[in-house]
Amino acid sequence: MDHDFAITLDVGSSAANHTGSWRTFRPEYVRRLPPCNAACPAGEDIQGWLSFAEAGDYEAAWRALTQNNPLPAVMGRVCYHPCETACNRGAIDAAVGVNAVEHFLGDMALAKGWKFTPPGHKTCTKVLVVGAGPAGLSAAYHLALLGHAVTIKEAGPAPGGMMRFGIPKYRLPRDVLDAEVARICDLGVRIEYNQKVSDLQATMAEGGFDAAFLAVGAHIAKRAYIPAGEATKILDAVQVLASMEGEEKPLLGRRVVVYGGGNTALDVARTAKRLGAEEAIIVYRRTREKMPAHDFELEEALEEGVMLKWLSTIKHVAAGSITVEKMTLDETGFPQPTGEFETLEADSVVLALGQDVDLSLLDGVPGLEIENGVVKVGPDMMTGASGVFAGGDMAPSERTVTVAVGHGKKAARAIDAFLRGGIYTPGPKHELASFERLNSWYYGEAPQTVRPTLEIARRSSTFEEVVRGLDESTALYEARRCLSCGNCFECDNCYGVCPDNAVIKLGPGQGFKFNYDFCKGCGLCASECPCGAIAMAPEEI
Amino acid sequence: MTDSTHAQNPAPSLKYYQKGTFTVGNRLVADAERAVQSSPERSNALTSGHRACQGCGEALGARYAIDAAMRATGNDMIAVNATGCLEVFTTPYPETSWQLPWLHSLFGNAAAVATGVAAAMRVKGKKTRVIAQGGDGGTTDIGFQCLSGMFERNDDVLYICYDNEGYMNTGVQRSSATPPAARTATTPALGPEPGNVFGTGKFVPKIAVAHNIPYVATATVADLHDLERKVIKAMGIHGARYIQINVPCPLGWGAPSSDTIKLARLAVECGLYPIFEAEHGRITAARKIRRRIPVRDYLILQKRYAHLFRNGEDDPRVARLQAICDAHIADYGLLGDDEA
Amino acid sequence: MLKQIEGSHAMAEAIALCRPEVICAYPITPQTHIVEGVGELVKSGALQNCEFINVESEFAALSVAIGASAAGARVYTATASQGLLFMAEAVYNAAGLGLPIVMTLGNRAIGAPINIWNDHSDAMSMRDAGWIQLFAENNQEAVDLHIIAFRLAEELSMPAMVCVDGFILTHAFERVDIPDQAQVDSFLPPYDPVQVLDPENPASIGAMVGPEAFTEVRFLAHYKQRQALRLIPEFCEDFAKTFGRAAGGLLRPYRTDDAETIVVAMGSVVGTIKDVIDEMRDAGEKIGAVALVSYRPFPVEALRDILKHAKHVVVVEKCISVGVGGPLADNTDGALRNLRDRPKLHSAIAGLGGRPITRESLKKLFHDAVHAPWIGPFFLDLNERVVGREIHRGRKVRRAGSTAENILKQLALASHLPPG
Amino acid sequence: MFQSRIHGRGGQGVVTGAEMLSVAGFMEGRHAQAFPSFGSERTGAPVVAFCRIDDKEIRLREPIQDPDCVILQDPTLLRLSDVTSGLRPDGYLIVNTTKTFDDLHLRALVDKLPPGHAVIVPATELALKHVRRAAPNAALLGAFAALTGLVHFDSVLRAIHQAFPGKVGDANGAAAREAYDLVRTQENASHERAALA
Repeated sequence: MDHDFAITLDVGSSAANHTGSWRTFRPEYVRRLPPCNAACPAGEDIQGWLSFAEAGDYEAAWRALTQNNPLPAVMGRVCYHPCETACNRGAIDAAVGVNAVEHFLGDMALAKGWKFTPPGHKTCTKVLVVGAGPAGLSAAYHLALLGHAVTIKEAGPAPGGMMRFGIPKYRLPRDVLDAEVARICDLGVRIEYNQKVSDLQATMAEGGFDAAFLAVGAHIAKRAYIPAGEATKILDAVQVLASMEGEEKPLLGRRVVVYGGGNTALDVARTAKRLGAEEAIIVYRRTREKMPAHDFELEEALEEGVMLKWLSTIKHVAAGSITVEKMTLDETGFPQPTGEFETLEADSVVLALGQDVDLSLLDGVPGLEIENGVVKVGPDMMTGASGVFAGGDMAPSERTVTVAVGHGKKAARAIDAFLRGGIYTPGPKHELASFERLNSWYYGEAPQTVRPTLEIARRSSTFEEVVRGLDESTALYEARRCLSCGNCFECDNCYGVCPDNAVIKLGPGQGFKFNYDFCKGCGLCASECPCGAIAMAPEEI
Repeated sequence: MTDSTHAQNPAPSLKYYQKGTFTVGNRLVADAERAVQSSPERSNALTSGHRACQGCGEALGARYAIDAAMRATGNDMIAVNATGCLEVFTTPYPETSWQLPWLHSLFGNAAAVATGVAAAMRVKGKKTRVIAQGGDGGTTDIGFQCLSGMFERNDDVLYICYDNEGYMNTGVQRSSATPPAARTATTPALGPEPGNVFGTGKFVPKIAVAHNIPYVATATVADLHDLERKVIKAMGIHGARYIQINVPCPLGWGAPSSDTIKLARLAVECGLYPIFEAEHGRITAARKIRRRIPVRDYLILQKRYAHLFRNGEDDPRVARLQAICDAHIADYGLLGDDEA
Repeated sequence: MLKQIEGSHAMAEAIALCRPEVICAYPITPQTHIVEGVGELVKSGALQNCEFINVESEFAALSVAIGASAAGARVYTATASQGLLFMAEAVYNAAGLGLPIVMTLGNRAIGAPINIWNDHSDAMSMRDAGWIQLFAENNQEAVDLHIIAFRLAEELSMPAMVCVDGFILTHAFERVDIPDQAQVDSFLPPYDPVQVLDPENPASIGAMVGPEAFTEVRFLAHYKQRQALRLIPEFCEDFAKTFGRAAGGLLRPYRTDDAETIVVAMGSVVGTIKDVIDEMRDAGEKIGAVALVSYRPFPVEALRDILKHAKHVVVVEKCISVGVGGPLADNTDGALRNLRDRPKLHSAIAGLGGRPITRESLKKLFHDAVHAPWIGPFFLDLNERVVGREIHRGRKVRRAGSTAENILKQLALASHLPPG
Repeated sequence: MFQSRIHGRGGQGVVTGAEMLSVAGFMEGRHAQAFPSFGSERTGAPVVAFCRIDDKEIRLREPIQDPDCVILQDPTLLRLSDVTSGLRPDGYLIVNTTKTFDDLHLRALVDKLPPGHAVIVPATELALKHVRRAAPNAALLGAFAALTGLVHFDSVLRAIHQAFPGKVGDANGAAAREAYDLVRTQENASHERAALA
C-alpha cells in the first residue's frame, strides 16, 4: 500500500528496535530441587515421575520411579513419605498424596506385568549382597542394572527382611512383596535363602566376590529389665511380628499390653486386635506428641480400638496383670517417675523397645568399625574395610524401608565406581525450591484425595489390607496436584505475561527461551512463574 | 479397585490442571482450552520493540485483549486508539508495534472514530469488527462524551479502557479514575489531606451499564482467562460494548516492574476493583474474591500510597479506603459462599 | 434541473448526488437545514448505501467522519461557528491524516457575545488547519463546489471545506440548477482511497512523528495543497464540460481588465459588490472586483496577476483577526509582496455578526479608498458614537461590565425601546 | 427588479410567504430571491422576510431597504418598528387587518402612494375561514397578485400548492383566491373612483 510519509507505518516494524539494551537484570530459566525429592530417603525424583503420571503415562511414570526405587508397590504402602511432609502444597491446602500415587503405580505395574529393562552389557564382576531386605534388594537391583552379577545371601527362608517379618500383612500384602522381589530376580539377581553369612571374608573368598554389600538389618529385639513373676508371658515385637509369617500364630491372650511408642508398637497392638485380643493397650512413658510413631498409624490404630496409656512405665509384670508407674515430663521433656502406681490386667506383654543388629558376621573383618551397635560407613556407604559396604538398619540412620532402599541405591553406585577403580561422587544439588520461590496463586484449590480405607468392623478380624489404592481418576487427580516446585511444567505463564513478547516457546517438552533482543528485564516472568523456575540475575555491564 | 466393602470416598471432581488452573497455558489441556496467549500462533497484535516501560501493564493488557479479539474475529478487525501511553509507545515514527489495521486520531475521540470505522464497514457490507481503545484519561475524562454517544447509539464498537488510574503519558497526573488518597503529580502528598481527594467516584463501567448497552465488563491483567473470555464474548455480540481492564503502571504507582500482575491481582482480592459483567443494563456476574486481603496489603506495596503509612501508624484514610472495598464487596457480592 | 429552492436543500440534494456513504450530523444554526435535508433523503431511501449518524457533538461528528473516511468511505459532514471550534482538534487531525472529508461550513460569527448570524470568523479560525477552503458566491456555486470538493479532496487525499454564508445563502430561496445523477457520476468517480484501514493489508495510521520528520511532513502537506492550485482550474474546466456551466475556479475576476481599483472579496457579498461595480462603471469609474473562490490554497500568483496593474486594491472581508486586522487583507498583501509598483491596499472589515453590507456603504467605501484613504482596517458602518462612548466609559470606570451588553443598552436607549 | 418585504411574527408563515412569492416568480421564468431576516425564529417574535423578482440574475444580497411592496401580516408590529420604512413613493402596501388605514394611523402614508397602491385584506379571517389556522400568508399573496400584477394569480396558486401539497394547499389556494377577488373588486372600485374623480 502507498503510505503517507511518517504518519503511516508498516506493521510490526518496531522489531527493529532492540529493547534488550534497557535491561539491568536478565531472567534465566533454572532448575530447583523440589522439597519432595530433597526429602526422599530413596532419592526418588518424585516430581519427575509425577509429571508423567499427571499426563496419564503411567508406565513412563513407573519407569522413572523405578530408576531409583525397585519396590514402588511396597513403598506405596509402607513408606512414611517424608516427601509429603516436605511438600510445598501443604502450605496451600494439603500435601500431594505422593505415596498414594506411588501405591497406584506400583499396583498397576504388577497388574500389567511391566518388567525392568535388563542392562545392555554385563561386567565380569561379582558382588555379594548379604540380606534380602529392602537395602539388599535395592542394592542388588541397581547393581544388576549396572551389569554386575549379584548374589544375595539371605539368612531367612523368604525375601523381604523386615518388610516381611516386621510389617503386618494388613499394611503390606505378601503377594505384593513377592511380586516386586520376583521382578528384581528377573534381572538375574540370585537369592540364596537360609544362607546366614557368619564369616564374611570366607564367604567372599569362596564365592569370588569382588565387593560386598551388607544389609542384615536389625532383628534382635531390645529388652528391658522388668521384674516379672513366673507365669507371666513377656514377648518381644520382632518375635511376634515374625511369627505371623509362620504357621503358628502367637498366643497373646485376651488382654495384650504393648510396651513402647514406635511404629512397631502400633503394628503389634493392631496385630493383636486382629488375632482376637479384646484389649490391646500401648503403654508409653511419654505423651502422644512425643511418640515416635507416625500420626496416621496412631489414628488407624485408635480407630481399630487400640488403647493408649501415656506417661506410664511398666514396673512389674505378674500373671494376668501389670503394674505401671505414672510419669511426668520435666522441663527438658524427659519423663520422671511420680511414685503413683496403677495395675492393669494383661495376659501378655509385648516389648517394642527397638532392635539391635546381629554383627556376628563381621568378626575378623579388618578395618571395620562398630559404633553404637551399628557399622560405621563413609558417605559412599563403604565400611572401613575396602570393598565392603553396608546399609539399611545396620548402618547409622533412621530405620525405615525407604532409607534402606536409598542406602542400597547409593551403595550400588559406590560399589560400581569402586569396581571401576573410582570413587562415586554425586552430582551437585540444585538450590531448594522453597515455598517462597513459588507463586501459589496459579494453583487451583484441590484438596488431597484420601485413599479408601477398610471398614473398621472388618479390620479387627482380618488381615485384609487397610489402606487401599486409588483408582485411576483419583490417582491422576492427585498427580496433578503436584506444584512442580522449582521446575518448569510448561504452563506458558512466562510466555503469556511478558509485555515485550520476549519469551520464545520451543514446543511441547522443549520449554522456553528468552529473546534477549527484546527482554527489558522487568522480571514479570520470574514473579509470575508458578513454580519458581526463573531467576533474575544482574546484567554484567 | 472399588469395593463395596470399602468406605466410599467422595470422588473429587477431576480438574484437568490443578497445577495450572490459573496459568496461561498447560501442556495437559487441549489447545482450544488454553488461553489465546499460550498459543505460538497468537497474533502478537502488539509486538516486540515497543517503548513501554519495563513491566507495563497496559502493553500487556492491550496484547491480551487484542489478540483475543483477533482470535475471535479471525483477524478481521480494525483498532482505533486514543492518544496516550499506548499510542505513544507503540507508534513512534518510524516504527510501529501493531500488527493489525490501526488508527490513531486524537485523545478524546477514539469512540467516535471507531463509530465511523464501523459505519464504513456496515455501508460497505463488510464483516470487519471494530475496537476502540484508550487509557483512563482518554476514556473517563476527555473522551467521555464521545464514549457516551457511542454507547447511546449502540454503535457496533467494543471500547476497551486500559485503566492505569492516571495520566501516565504526561508524567502521572490525576484523572477521574485515580483512586482516593493516591499521590500523583497534581495531587502531591502534601498538606493536611495528601494525595487525591475522596471524591464521589466515577466508575465508568457502571455508567456504561446505565446506558443499557449489550455488554459491559471489568477485567485485570492478573486474570488472563477471565479477560480473554470477556473479550471473546464481547466480540460475539453486536452493538456497543465496554470492557475496562485494570492495568497497573509501575512508574505511576511506584512499584517494581515485576509486581505489575501482582498488584492487579491484589486490587481485586481486596475488593477495591470489582470485576463484574453486565448485559443490557443488568449486572449478570461478579468474579468472587479468592483470597481476601485487607486493602492495606495492597496499598503498602505502592509508593503512591506511601504517605498513608509514614509515621509508624496507618493514616485514618486507610480505613476509609477499606470501607470503599467493603462497600464494593457488599454491592457486587464479591465473596464466595464460604467467605461470606 | 432548474429549481426555486432553499440553498440548504439544494446543497443537500447535490451532496446526495455525490453518493456519500457516511454522513455525520449535529445541529447548529445556520447549517442545520443541510443535514436535515440529507437526513431526509437517507430516511426516505432516496439516498441509498449511506449511514446517517446523529452524533452528540461537532467533535464527534468530525471524529466519526475521520474513522469512516480512514476506513474507505466517502464522508460528509457540516457545521458552523462554535461547532467548527468545538471540532477544531479534529479539523487539524483530519487534514494531518490526509482524509478527504467534505464539510459544509455555514459561515457564522463566533462568540462571545454569542451571535448566530453570518461572518467568516469561523472559516478563518481554521485557515491553517490544512483543509481546502472554497467560498461560494451564490447557491448555484454552493451546489457546484460540493461536487468539485469531493473530487478534489479525494484526488489529493485532503479534506475540503465548502464555505457558504449562513442565512444569506443557506436560507435563501433562489434558482438553482440541480444536476442529474448521471452527470455527477461521470464527473465524480467512486472513492478510491490512497490508504485505507484494511485487515488484508494492515498499517498503522496516525503515528507520532518527532522533530526528525515533522518538518518534512508539514512541507509535504503544504506541497500537496499547492497541487490543488493546478487541479482546481483543471477540475472546474472539466466541470464546465460536464455540466455546461462554469463553476468555482481559484478566483473570478469581474470587470478588472482596465480597472484602477479592484475589490477583493469572498462569498455572497461578491454579488452585492458586482452590482455596485456595475453602478460605478456606469458612472465612469474604472473599478472591478475579484471573487476569491479558493482561500486555501491561496492563489497567490493568480491573484497577483490580476491585481498588479491596479492602483488600489480594496479588500472587503467578514472577519477581524483581533489585534492585527483582516486576514484576507494580509494574505492579499502577501500576494502583492515584492511587486515594484504595487497597488495601494485598503482593508475593510464588513458584515460582522450578520450586519448587512449595503450597496450604499460599499460605494462610499470604494470611493473613499481612492479619495480619502484610511490606514489600517476600516470597519464598515461602524457606529462610532457607540464605540466612542464605550471607550470613554471604560476609561472612567474600572468595573465597566460587558461591552456587548452596554452597547445594547445604549442602542436601546437611543431607539427608546426596552432593552433585551 | 421588484422588491417586496413581508413583516409578521414567528408562526405566521412570513418566510414561507416570501418563498412562495419567489417560487411564483420563478414559475414565470424570472429570477427570484427570497430570504428571511435571519434570526432565531421563535413564535411571536417579529420576523421580516424579503423577496426580489427580476428578469435577470439577482446578485444583490443586502436586505431590502427600499421595497416596492410592503406586506404587513400583523399590524400590531406598527407599534414596534417602522415597518414601512424605505417604501418607494410608487410602492405598494398590503395590510392584513379588518380595521381601516385610519384606525391604524396609516392614512398619511397611504395618501403619499399612488391611488390604488394600498389595500386592506382581512387575510387572517380568510385563513381561519379556509385553512382553519391563523396563517395569512397565502391570502396575502393572492392580494399581492391582484394589487401589483407582478405575478399571475395562477403562478401564486401553483407556488402555494408546491409549498402545501394536498388539501392544505387547496384550502390556502381558496383563501388566496378570495383575497385576490376581494382586492380586484376594491381595485376596480377605486379605479372607478379615480376615473370619476
